[in-house]
Amino acid sequence: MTQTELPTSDQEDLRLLRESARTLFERAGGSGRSRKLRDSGGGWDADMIHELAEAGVFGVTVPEENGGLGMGLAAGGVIAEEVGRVIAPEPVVVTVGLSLGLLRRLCPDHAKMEQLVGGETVLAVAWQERGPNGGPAEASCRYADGKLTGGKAWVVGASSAQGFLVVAQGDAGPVLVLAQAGADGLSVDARRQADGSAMGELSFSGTPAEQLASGDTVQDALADAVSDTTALAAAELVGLSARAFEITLEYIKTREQFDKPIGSFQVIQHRAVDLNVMCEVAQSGVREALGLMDGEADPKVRARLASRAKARAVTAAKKITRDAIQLHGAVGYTDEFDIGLYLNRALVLSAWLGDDAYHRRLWFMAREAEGAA
Amino acid sequence: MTQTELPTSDQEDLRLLRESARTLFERAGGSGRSRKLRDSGGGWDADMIHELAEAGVFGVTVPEENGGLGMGLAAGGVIAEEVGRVIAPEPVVVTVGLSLGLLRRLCPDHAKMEQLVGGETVLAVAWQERGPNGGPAEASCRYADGKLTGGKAWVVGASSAQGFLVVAQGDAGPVLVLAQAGADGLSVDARRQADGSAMGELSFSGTPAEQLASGDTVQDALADAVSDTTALAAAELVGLSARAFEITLEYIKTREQFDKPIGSFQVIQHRAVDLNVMCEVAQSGVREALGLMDGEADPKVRARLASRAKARAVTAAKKITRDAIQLHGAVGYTDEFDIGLYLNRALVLSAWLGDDAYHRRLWFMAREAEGAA
Amino acid sequence: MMTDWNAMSDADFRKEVRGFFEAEYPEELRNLPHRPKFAEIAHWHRKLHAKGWVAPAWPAEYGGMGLNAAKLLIFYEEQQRWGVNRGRDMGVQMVGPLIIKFGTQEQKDYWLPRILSCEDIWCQGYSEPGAGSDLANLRTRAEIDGDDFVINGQKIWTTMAHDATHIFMLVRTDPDAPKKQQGISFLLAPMDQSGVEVRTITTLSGETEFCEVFFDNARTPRENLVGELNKGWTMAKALLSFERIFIGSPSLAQNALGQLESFARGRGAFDDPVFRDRFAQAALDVEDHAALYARFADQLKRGETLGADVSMLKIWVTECFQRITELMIEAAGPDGGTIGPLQVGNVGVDVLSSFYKARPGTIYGGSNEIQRNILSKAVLGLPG
Amino acid sequence: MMTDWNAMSDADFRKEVRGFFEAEYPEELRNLPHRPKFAEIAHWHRKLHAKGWVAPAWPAEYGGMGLNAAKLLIFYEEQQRWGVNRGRDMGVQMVGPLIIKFGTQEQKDYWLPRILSCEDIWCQGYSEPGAGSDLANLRTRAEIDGDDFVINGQKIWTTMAHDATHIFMLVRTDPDAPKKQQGISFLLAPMDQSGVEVRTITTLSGETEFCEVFFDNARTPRENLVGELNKGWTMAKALLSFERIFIGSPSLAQNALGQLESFARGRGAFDDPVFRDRFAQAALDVEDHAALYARFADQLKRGETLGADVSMLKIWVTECFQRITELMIEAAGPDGGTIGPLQVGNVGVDVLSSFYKARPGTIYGGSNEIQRNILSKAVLGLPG
Repeated sequence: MTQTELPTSDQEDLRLLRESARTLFERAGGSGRSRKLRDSGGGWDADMIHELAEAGVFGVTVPEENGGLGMGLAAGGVIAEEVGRVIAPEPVVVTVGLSLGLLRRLCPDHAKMEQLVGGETVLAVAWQERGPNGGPAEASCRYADGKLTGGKAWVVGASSAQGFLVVAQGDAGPVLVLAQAGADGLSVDARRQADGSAMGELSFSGTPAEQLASGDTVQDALADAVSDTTALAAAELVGLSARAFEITLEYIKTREQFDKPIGSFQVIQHRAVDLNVMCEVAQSGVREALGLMDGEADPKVRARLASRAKARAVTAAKKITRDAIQLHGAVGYTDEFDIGLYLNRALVLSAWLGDDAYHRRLWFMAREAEGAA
Repeated sequence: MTQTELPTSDQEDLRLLRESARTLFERAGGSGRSRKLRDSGGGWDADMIHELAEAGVFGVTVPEENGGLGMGLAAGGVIAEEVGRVIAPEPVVVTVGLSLGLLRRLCPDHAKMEQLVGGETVLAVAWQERGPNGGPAEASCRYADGKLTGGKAWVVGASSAQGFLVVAQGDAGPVLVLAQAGADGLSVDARRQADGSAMGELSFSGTPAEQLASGDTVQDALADAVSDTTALAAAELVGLSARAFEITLEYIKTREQFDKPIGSFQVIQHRAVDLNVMCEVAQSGVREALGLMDGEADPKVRARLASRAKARAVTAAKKITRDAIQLHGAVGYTDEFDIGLYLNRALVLSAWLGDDAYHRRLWFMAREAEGAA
Repeated sequence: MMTDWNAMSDADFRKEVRGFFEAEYPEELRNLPHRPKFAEIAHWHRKLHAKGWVAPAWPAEYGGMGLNAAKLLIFYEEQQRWGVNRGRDMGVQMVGPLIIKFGTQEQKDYWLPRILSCEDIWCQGYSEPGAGSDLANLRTRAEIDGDDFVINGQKIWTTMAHDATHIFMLVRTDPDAPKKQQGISFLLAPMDQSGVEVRTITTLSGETEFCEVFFDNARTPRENLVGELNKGWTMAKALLSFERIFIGSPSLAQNALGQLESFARGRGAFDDPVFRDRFAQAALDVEDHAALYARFADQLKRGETLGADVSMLKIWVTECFQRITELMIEAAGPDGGTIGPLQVGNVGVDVLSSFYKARPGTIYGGSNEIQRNILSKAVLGLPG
Repeated sequence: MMTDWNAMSDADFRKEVRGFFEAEYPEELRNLPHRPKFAEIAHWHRKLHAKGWVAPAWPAEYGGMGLNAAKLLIFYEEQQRWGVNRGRDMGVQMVGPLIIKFGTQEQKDYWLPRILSCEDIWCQGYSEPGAGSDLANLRTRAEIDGDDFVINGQKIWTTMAHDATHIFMLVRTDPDAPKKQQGISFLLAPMDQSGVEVRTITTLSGETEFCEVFFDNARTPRENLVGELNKGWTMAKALLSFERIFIGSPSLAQNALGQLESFARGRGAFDDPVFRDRFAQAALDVEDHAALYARFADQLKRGETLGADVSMLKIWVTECFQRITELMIEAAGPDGGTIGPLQVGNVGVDVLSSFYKARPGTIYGGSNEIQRNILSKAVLGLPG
């Protein structure tokens, strides 16, 4: 029944990790800091990257022998929740889930591992491609003779990254290569997102890149890293939702209309209860899914669990942030109140790596495949 | 914009028709009469059939030269709404939509027309078949040498009808034939429905039957009659929903908890408002659809309009009757209050001829086909 | 000597319980779709009684198993897993704990063994026509007359009263108390007397498990007062604390989901991607609810007291259960209005019966509206 | 002489209006995604003015078209159909009717022509930080001082105040009135004075159409009081009656649906049956809403007064509009968080902007919660 039941010592570790991450973000200014970064044009704060690295955040799932904390995805989720609570723009989930997710599986001894864990560099990961109708398409970006040709889409943090991990088609199957920001023949078309962040479309014409790994293991590692990232994004949404709910609860306790707090109206109360229940279900479901992923080796099962997490987290975050705007009334529609920042961040995180309907479809298909196997 | 705008004289005709149908049903005992019939084992009241016939109900859409009122589907909808309001078990929609819908298109001079319009006989229509997994299947019931072989499913009113209009495969394409109740080799397996009515599965082994029509016109007439019936069933659900809402509104005004009417609690009020809005949208949408069907000759467009009507009506009726039970609290769950009868009738009418999800699918496909044409 | 179940490991204990149910519980009684009369399950009850397992939560000294919270959850989980009927357990679940906590030694000595043996079969007289969500609004009066209380009034929604020998009830003993929660007492009364009349209530599905009970100068001896006079309300509330997690247990929804899945598969409903999506929503709603349930269950197992927030389990799961049964109706297509089992493969699934069964969950046990009121104030701290 | 538009057949009138818009309305202003400043639409306004069509609802004697309800609806329907911007119409829609109904002859002579010519551009000062859903709770004071009113306080959500020359406002003129709906007056005031400060409010989408307006001993001549002193509340309510159907018009949702359909088609979202089902739901929600809207419009055309039940249009359509834009986000898949137009075929669809645009509908113009309160009492007759 309670498959996620952890030994008490592990639970205690997670509690400490949560506390230290929360303290770190709150000291740095909480969501106010995130607002300032957005107002100054997006991107992230280099000092914060270093602080996070010092706290071990980026290496949370990296084995201790590679300089990480050697904890699991559940621990990564704890950190992601805290990132979500303050809508921090730093690429924690991308780094933990994708960049390090790929490197630790494919080339754990590469120097970039240490640099990423240590916050000395930030890489963006380019693995998806856009088709003619604007949606995702089969990969066609090629790597040959040390050079990349083609394009990649939906690269998170493309404007600020110091380099790109690119999954491309090599002569003998898939490869993982590293291209430097500003390399020859590399152009980055960055589109601003609702939360102020930049999502990039890359195009390569003979861009030099270093090969890090090749063969089917690249696809396998990518699939598993995407599962991790999807689950971590779900955790980030859970933290975001929880905080958005708290902010809203506080607001309806103080905002008065008709000479009483709007939170004294039964309709508002019941809506708040429903959001609260939604938050708690999402938190429990997502935490359980991440915990189960830690104990699971089969990548297909891990993918199903990640889809479970993201489906739930997106459903909850959409509902909570949208209702939060309504409960705030007119001020919710302004940029002056933080709640709008949460809505905007939720829009971005929900769209990234697939929304709830998408992941319900994957979840069902995975479940059917397991049943048939 | 207001495509359904009827000439004032037609609107007045419909108003009078509505009034006379309502008076007729109310005088006969309203929903109380329906409850008694259910308690005595289902079926309908022969006297009521005669009264309805005298009021012209069955012939509402039959041309005047065939003894009908010569009105349109909109008028049929008015009557169906009134049937729904008192959850009358008499087969008004089946007779108007299916039995007479087939006969008036295929053999308007057949003697059964007059008998049906005059309430002297009631026929059930057997046109669907059940496949091996329990769902609908391709037709395989055959008619040859004056005899039927095979089976039919989901025959409404199978236990009480005096005969069956059967759509079967003849030697040269589809045929419409008439088999008498109790004919040789005919067995009826009747399953009781939630509302106390009987739904029959027929099986024929060399059952004698009279051929009424043959050829592709049979399929065309069937499709169009099914559209009519679907739209009329939607109207019946609209009437049912409106009355279920009225009953519930009355209840929450009088039922007290915590020393005040439960209808004074804001949460209950808003829910009542939502049900009310749902009722009104359904009524307008369904009436508009039926009105448009009257002015439309293309059977595909008529089918789309019927799907629009049924999709809306089922969505509304499900929501309204289920919420009505909740608003009634514990007594809503008993058979002592009428609201349960409305829930049960809504279950049957929703399942019959396809529910909302089913009709949304048909609607979308029809719309795409029109767009492509 | 008595076994000290709590000393066993959880795994061993689960194995023990599972083994007993699997070996001894009659196949024909698994997942009974209705509430049985006692006669129907008497044979099983006798087996349980012989084993000493009738009252898992009661202290051993009173004939119970004396399970702690962790073991108790395991016991119930296994019971649900195997589809073991809970029997006529109002005596064990409600009256017994009440007497153990508030009763006199004489009351304990007399009533507890009779509960365990099912010599007495109990029903619960709480709700009244004017006291549903507002339970404290009850009007059934009990007045002292010599050695007896004389009872007048009416109870309603009394589950299986027509198959009970006794009723435990909340009655108004001081009509002049300043607040309606005061002046209420807890009485035990025999059903077999001329002043008590039972009428079954037919539900909209045609079932007759609920009853009305009319009291017309019915009598019960004064010694059948449990606890202090006029303090019944507080006692009744105290009884509910451990119950609150069970009313939010995922089992009903999980069972319904399993039924939905096999039905939908048999009927080919999974060919429709729209249906698949809605099934996935429902299934994930149940999975994630179970995760939340596990969190509360862990609290119990750690010996913590559950807060008012546990009510969220009930809100979520009862509504989820309803949606699942609504999907069954949808999957049934043109058979969605048909009473009785619908054939899929070799088994019959009664979709309408499941649909009906899911209805009362949002109404009884504190309607979901009441639960939301409670959460709003007690958990979210909203005013007014 | 003036044309008597009402004497024309509906069809002829519609043709006339349609023809003018199609021929004269600048292509680049069709379906403007933002509220324009006056300069942006001045050219079009001059055309309208020359045609005498600035104020369709005003009586001809004041320079309006004098349309009856039926013709007015046609005018607006065609305006929406062709994506004609309503311009800076607060003067025409709100101030003009107010002055026509309650103003003095001097006020009419002075203000009305300036409204038609847009020499004065008006904004509406109703809402205040403490007076949103509870509009009557307003605190902005106006006190008589010699020949002027002196105004102190703050207005908020004042649309386009930064591009207005005048404000019409509800102010408190008797703070001691026994009910808060009393003691409110209707004032006209110039914006271009030192006592008035305007700050734009940035919305969560980055737009700056809304403003805060601060009054610090701002002045307006006493003759700018419209109607009786302290009777402003009743006047403001009277103004809203005809407006109520427009706030529930299907046009925004219909336009969004069209946008959704072409976007979804271009993106291949219709390949997904789940998306198709949700699109069908939304499309049918709009169609059936339009049928209900037509019912109310028919009432108006028959010369009947609309009851409080017309509010249901607004509730339904604003929520429907939101769902449609949420589907756009879904159809955008991984681009769902991207600002600005997303390419489909040769056109760009700005899904986020549509999503944001749909948000305020359920909040402004009487939030949907307030509308439900009103319907509950005024239409359903529910107590309390």
